[in-house]
Amino acid sequence: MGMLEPKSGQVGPKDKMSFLLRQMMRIRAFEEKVFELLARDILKGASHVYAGMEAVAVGAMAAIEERDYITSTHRGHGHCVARGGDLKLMLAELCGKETGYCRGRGGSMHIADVNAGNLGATGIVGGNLPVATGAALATKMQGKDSVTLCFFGDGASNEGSFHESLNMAGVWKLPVIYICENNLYGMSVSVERACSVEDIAVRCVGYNMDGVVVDGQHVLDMEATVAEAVERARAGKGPTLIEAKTYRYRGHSRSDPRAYRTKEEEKYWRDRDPIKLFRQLLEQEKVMTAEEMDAVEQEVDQEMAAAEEFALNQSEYPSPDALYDDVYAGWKEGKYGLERI
Amino acid sequence: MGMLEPKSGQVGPKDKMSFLLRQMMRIRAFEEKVFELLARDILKGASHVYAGMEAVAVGAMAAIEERDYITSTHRGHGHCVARGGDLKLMLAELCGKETGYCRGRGGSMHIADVNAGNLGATGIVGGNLPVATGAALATKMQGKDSVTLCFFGDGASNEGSFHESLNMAGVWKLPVIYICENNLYGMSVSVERACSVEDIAVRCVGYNMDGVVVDGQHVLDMEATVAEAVERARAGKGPTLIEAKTYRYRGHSRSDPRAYRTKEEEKYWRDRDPIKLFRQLLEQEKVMTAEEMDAVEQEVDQEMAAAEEFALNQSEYPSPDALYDDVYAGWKEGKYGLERI
Amino acid sequence: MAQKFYREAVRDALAEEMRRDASVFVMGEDVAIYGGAYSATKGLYEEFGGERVRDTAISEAAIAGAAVGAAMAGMRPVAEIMYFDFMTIAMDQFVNQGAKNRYMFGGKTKVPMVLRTEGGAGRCIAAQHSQSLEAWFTHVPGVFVVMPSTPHDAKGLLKASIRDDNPVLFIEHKMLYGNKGEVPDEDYIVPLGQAAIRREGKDLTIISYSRMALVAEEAGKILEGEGIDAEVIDLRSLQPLDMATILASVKKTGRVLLASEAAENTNFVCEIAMKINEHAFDYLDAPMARVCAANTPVPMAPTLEDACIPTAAKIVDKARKLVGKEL
Amino acid sequence: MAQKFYREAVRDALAEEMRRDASVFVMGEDVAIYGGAYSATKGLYEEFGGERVRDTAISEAAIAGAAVGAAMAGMRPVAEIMYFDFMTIAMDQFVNQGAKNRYMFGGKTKVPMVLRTEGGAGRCIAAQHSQSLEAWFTHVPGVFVVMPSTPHDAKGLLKASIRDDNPVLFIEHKMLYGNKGEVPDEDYIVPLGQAAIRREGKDLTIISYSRMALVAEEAGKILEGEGIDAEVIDLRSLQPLDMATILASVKKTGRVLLASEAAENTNFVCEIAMKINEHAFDYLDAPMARVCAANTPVPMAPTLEDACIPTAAKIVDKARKLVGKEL
Ligand SMILES: Cc1ncc(C[n+]2csc(CCOP(=O)(O)OP(=O)(O)O)c2C)c(N)n1
Ligand SMILES: Cc1ncc(C[n+]2csc(CCOP(=O)(O)OP(=O)(O)O)c2C)c(N)n1
Ligand SMILES: [Mg+2]
Ligand SMILES: [Mg+2]
Repeated sequence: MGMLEPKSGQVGPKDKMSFLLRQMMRIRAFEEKVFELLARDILKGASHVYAGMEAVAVGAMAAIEERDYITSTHRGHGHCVARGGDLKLMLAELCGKETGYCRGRGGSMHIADVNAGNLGATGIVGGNLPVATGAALATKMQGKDSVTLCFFGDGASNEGSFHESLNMAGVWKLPVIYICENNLYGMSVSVERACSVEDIAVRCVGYNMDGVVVDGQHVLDMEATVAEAVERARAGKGPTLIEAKTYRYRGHSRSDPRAYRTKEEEKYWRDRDPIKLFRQLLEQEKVMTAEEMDAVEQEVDQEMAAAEEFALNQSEYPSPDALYDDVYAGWKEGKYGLERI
Repeated sequence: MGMLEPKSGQVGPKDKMSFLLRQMMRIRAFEEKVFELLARDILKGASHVYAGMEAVAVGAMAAIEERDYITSTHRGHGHCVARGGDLKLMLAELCGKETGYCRGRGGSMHIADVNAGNLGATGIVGGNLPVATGAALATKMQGKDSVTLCFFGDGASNEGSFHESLNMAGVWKLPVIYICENNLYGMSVSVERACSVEDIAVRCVGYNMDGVVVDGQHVLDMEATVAEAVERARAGKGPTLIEAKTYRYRGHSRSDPRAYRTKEEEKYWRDRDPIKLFRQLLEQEKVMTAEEMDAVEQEVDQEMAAAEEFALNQSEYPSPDALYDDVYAGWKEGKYGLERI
Repeated sequence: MAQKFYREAVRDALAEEMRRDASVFVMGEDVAIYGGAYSATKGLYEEFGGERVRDTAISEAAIAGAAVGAAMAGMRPVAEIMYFDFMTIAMDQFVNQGAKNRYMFGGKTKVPMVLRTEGGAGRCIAAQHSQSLEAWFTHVPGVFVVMPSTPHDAKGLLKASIRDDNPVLFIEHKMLYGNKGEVPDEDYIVPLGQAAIRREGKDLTIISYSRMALVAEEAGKILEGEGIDAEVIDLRSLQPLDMATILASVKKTGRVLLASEAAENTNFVCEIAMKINEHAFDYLDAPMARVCAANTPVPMAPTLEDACIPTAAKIVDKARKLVGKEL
Repeated sequence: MAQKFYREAVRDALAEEMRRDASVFVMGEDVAIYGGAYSATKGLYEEFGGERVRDTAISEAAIAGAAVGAAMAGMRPVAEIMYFDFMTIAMDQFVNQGAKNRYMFGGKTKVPMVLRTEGGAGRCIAAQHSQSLEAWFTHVPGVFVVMPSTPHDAKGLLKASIRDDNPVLFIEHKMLYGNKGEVPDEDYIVPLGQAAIRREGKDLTIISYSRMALVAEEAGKILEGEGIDAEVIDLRSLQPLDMATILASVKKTGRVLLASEAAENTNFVCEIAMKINEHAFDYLDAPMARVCAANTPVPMAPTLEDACIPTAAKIVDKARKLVGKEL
């Protein structure tokens, strides 16, 4: 147990490569639209956009199956798309519409698709590490060979919930893969100033589990590295802590001037854009032509336009009368308090 | 930064050696008396006794000065004695008498002597790790060269507060020494079954700080190892995580049958009794004779007898009228609620 | 019907539900080999083994959060938080994730979990091991709060809680584990949200729960000797709350005395008083009175702990004033 | 007197106290370079530097606990918990250590610290970023709870909180930071435990705090137009609580309406109602009424968030019923 080398992934069949590219493009298109709607104040609330980090979610998700679970974060749109999310239902949710994934109750920070194995986003940094650990415990006790992917940020790795969860998973050898999306910053505080270690993955040593640092901008390396951890987990060999080095292009919120980082740093990462890198690879390996990839992008743009039309113009806000729906399962609000349904 | 070798301590001047022996004997005498009073149901409440672990507190305390702070645990009698506690005031506190260190408000789990730099025991496992970290932050900001010793157990090292505290101290290079008293068990759960690592000190790697495992049964090694960490801390080189391997002789509570451990294991540790080991060393190194050491023990027994007389027979319970004292500083309970004093 | 200890009733409820339903399991600190700090899980490890009776590390946040995740993934965890006071460490997981996930996710998930804990004073173990914090949780939409006072109710309510599809905070009382009482031999539940009238009376209504409900009953007997006829209600579950029973009694007696072992300020009984004021104001013949713990941390010294916590004598005294029959 | 934003008032209070007293310092998530999630610490880092204005990791338990330890060691920390909802992670440190250490240690220490946080709904940021949890803390002996509604009070109360020797939970409101108001130029404090009468009236007393106090004032104006003369009280601090002002008003009007943005069940206003019932029952001409947030997690959708949270219209409506003048 200890630090492992990341795996480097090889290009595979065209249809799969094209799918990975499409998924990254779908996230990018969604997030750029979200950012635009936020700027135009059409979107209410807070949205944390995933643009720049697409390869992490798409690569990781490519390594798991339908029967597996994921838990997400406040920056959860990318996870939801990569897990098979429908852009229509997602944008509707961000708009707080009844047609959204959570009927407009959750919004951006609580987007979930439990039936698809996405146990949901949380607005609490580090809030889902114990939840993911419990989901992995459940599948283990149920005798399934499912795994749970637990996404969280570099900042979350300083919460007590990180420590308690990894210790529990380490002791019980649970089939959970902790994927730390290290995008170098919390909100404004850099890893350097908030975190006592440079590579969060080294913390694996404290839990007797394997750890690995992977370049989060390379979707195929991401997939290969997660796949290896998934294999270990399914084989009963326990959890892994994977740290993906990545970057978020946008400020933390619409009002964030990004005073805590430099233009140079931003340029360095833009030059390592995960979509650009993947396009170069596919072209160079002659898997897809530029035209073919542009065509995918156009289809994605159309899908996004349709999603916008659906969420903004074809969807209604929830009725105020539905306020008390689903606070409890099997109970409803009555004259003096709760009553059985 | 990483794992260091423990220091081995050499015998020193007779008066100092005699003092260390006396301190360990005082703790032992106190704890044996406490256990007896618990068994006879004269002591109310819960008391967690330190017998078997004396060298840890006495050795550590020998490495610090008056200007330094300590934080203690639910098993805090040993820390209090070693920090210079008066057995009279301690036993009176355990009995809930007005003459006790905390006027009987705290009892065993909250014994404190703030004026002597003992920031107190806590009943919350892991509860004082952030507090100690804050005390170290304070002295650093005040420009003092004080250090803070933070005692906690192996079980506490699995609480989130451990992680958050060590990360904070690591980032800010605080003058705090985290001393994990690994006595192999939480309440009934062994380190093996609760903790993902065998040596808790290896967790230092996750906080970019030094860590060291020391034999907690050897008071001089304990002192030397802590002294080295204190030196680093005073020099601004930051925190250290020290793990002292030790053992508690008694069950966790008066009713604990100790079904979770073997008689052999208990014997193994009784054979490595810290007082016995130190007596052997002092005799062999011709620092003190058996007679001299017996004499110390007799003085301690007399001191303990006087403390018992004081706590049980010469001390009163607090008056019920004092119930509201000291809930707030500068405010008292009035007709409709709080009023300024 | 057999006589059982409160702690046995809890244990039997767990054992029976674990036999009934393979998705029910137990986890917590020292719940397996040790059988629980108050022996409420004794024997489960021997019967069900370490897979379904899990000793955990001392990690309250992970215990509560893992229960949330396991529940969302199809299990019915019964997790133990050894002392109510330690819920402070599990708050985010229980309150922000467990209580809200169903609602935030538009009703597309449920979180069928029970957090068992144990509260109350009486053992001289001071401020961090004697708290009664139920008022925090009745203030959190999405969770249930259950506080049994008898072995019968402990078993019946725990079984009901395990079968319910919502997160339940099940709060036992450290001074009740050694109490004995009648417990039916056959399978039964006590439905959530049904108060029990412990004694009928016409002069005043004493409303309480958990150990204080027993103290209130004791007070009722003393009052009877003085010719004061008190009706004593044991809420049993604070959320859902049985207002129908409360209002019927208040409309009969016109006088209300509320008793709780939690600190007075913002005590849960204030919610009951507010509701009585809203729904039965015209029936009140006197101001509602309360007997709660003092607004202090719970002190260790026996003299102070007694002064801090409600007793039968304090309830009797308030009751006399309430009916205008001071001695 | 200058017009200042609420957020500036908070910032100025911090800056002035830091200049006055070298033991005062600020720490929290994104409080330094970023100036705080709601810009309430903007400029402090530039003036005082990184030693006294400390960005921390995302570690709420360590933030609150380090403040406790630093306070016991002679400093006066002002720590920030970015959202009230995240206090769930700091509960043990604040409630079990910070609130109790002085009492448990027999008065031999004090814990002069302020935890600043920010609560309330209104931004469509859903159930984990919109809570009002003050009722949890008024239930905890040993801490103060302060909730200013105006820039004037935000500054004066924060300065008073920093100078007080007890742990203070200072709760700002996310929807108030952009409000402007008169703030004296000279040094001043608003003493803890003094309510403000925002408007005098004789028909009913509306009691509220934080943003709802402003909404209540607005309701008062609307009611005036209908010939209903409401007295509006802004509590400003919930603990210590100014019962004298409340009782005087209730004895005058005989009618009480309580407004809070927190969930209704076990809301802090129930404590006020209980106290009024205890001390002014005979002056009440009608049942006390309350307007609180619904007993649901706060939903994200604007239509639902509006339905969940009290508004001037809802207060006006209740007030009409209370005085028996329904339209
Ligand atoms: C418990 C908690 N503390 C603080 C916040 C406020 N907050 C929201 S996102 C964020 C930064 C999180 O950083 P990281 O975990 O690295 O995720 P990233 O945003 O970089 O993806 C913070 C501090 C929160 N939502 N929850
Ligand atoms: C937060 C918390 N959880 C659980 C407990 C109950 N408890 C008291 S002592 C103890 C064992 C602590 O083990 P360790 O930290 O190794 O200290 P030791 O008792 O071995 O000295 C437990 C679980 C507690 N007091 N606080
Ligand atoms: Mg980050
Ligand atoms: Mg131990």
